[in-house]
Amino acid sequence: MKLSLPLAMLLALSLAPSARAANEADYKAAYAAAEAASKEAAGMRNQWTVTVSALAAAKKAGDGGDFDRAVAAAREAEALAKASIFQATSEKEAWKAMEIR
Amino acid sequence: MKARIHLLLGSLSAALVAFALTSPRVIAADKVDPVADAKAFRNFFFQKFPNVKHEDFVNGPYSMNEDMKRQWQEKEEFPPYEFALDAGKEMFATPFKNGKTYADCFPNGGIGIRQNYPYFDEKEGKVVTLELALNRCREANGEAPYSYVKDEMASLTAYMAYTSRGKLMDIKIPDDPRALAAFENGKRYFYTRRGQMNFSCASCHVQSPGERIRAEILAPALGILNAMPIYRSEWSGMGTTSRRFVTCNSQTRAVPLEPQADEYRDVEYFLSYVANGLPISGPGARP
Amino acid sequence: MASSIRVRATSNGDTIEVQALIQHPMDTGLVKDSKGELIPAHFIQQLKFECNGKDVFVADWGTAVSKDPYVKFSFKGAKKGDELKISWIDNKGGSDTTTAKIS
Amino acid sequence: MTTTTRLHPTRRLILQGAASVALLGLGNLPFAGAHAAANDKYPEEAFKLKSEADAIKALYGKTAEPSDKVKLDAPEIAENGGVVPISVTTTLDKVTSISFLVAENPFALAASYRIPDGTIPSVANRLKMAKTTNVTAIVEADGKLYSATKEVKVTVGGCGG
Repeated sequence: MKLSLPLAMLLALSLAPSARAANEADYKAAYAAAEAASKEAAGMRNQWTVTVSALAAAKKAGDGGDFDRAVAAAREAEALAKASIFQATSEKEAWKAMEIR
Repeated sequence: MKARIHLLLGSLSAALVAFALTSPRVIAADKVDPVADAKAFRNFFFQKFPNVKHEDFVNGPYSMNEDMKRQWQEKEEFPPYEFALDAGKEMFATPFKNGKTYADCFPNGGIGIRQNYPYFDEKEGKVVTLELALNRCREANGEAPYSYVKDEMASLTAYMAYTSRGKLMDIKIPDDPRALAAFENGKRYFYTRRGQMNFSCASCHVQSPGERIRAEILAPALGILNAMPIYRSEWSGMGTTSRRFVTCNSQTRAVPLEPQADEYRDVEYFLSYVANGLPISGPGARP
Repeated sequence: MASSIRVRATSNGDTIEVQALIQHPMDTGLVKDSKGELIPAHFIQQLKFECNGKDVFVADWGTAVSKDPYVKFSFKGAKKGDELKISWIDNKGGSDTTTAKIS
Repeated sequence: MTTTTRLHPTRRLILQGAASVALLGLGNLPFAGAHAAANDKYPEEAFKLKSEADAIKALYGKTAEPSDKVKLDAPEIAENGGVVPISVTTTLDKVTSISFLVAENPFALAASYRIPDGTIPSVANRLKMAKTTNVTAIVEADGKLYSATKEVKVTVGGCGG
């Protein structure tokens, strides 16, 4: 069970950034997806600090008009949020393996 | 880019640390059995560290390393929490605006009772910690609540812990399904991996107490809250159990919950219950 | 407000053992606060212990002395009940004094 | 809002602070004018010198020779660089002064104690150490300087997120 977690993270991260320069619409879409995933992770009370900082970096870059960096940071935030969601769901049962009985 | 490396590092370390603890006894259904859990928990540490005296476990990292223990004993001659202790004693005796004091809110005037906290409040159906009870006492007497994390709350709990020094931890679980659920929820929180580092409390305090993580010697989980609140040289100040939970979370890159979140109250309930019979040694001095 | 100096002076035989813990930030002037500005140096420079009108111990401190500084020493030539006077002065002109009976 | 920096333990800032000054290579940065004349003989100069040798010369005007009559007690690995328990005791007699120096601190001289006669030549205190380095205790006895040195390992405490 434990090994599939890193696999899921790697998969989520390997989204190839789009070739042409990102524009505001790309940024808005990427940011919305990242924010949704991050809200879901927070809802499961398993948010990661790096998700929060990646999301903040995306917003800062987006506000500054640097949409390439903003999209990259938003994608990263989304990947991190998804990984934390995966962690929360898999740990629902996985914790028992560690329990001292 | 940097976060990605950390991500790989986190998942790699998790994979390395993964192992299944052999479970000496297999329980049929997952019935919550705190007595059995506590016995297994204690035996795990007594067998893993046969030459550590049982009551020494409450001294955290100092029960695991002689050189550190000597530095601690030198500090204990005139400990850095001395000021918080005096401040707590003074505050405890200072009446509220309405003339009442903390003594009116607590059994036995609040003296020598820390070993019974946290307790399960059957009216509320939830675990109530000492910090929560203190703030509720303040609010009941028209005073503003204190921060759960340090300063005044740390001084008050330092004094109350001091009046219980040496008494044995005595946490009760009433025959109430909600109490058993709180205990189980605390146990689950303790063993659940979180944060990008993918560590649970057990990853450090069960699998590798006595070993170093960067510069710090890891304390065993058994009796880990008996010395609370603690003066940490790293904070160069006092901190309550809540502050320790919040900082531990952020060190695994998990976003901390509110200081008195249910999960924190339940994990404190679990950790205190399994330490029943071990002496209160608060307030403590730690690295 | 209680004094910033906590002292324990205990006599055994003709030797008096003195321990003192002082509440003071001992800022080095090299540390930045969360907003990134340097916290100015603020540290005890001299700590003096007098007994029966005579200096029994004088500490000259730099910025490398820990926060809430602690010092322990012992001396001869005093007895139970004598009074020990302790005083410190810091680089901002702040100071505090207290007395303690040798127990 | 980067949560991790907000929660940085102050001690970490101390180390960063210390490191940044070393980088700037500040010579003897004049302290905020110590207008409060800490009365007689506060060795202001010695505390502002960076190197150990200069500080000893400024304080005593002579050099020390190692002696096994000076017993320096310091931990092998400091549990925390901000609070390192260090003490010294000596069998030498006619001791008039004891000092502690931390070689690679921004300013080597940490503390200096005047020992009037009748006071036992033994001192314990808690010092700050910026990094792993040598701690030296100096004892001035009958006009001569004796010393003992020990390396103390200091690591960055805490598991920063």
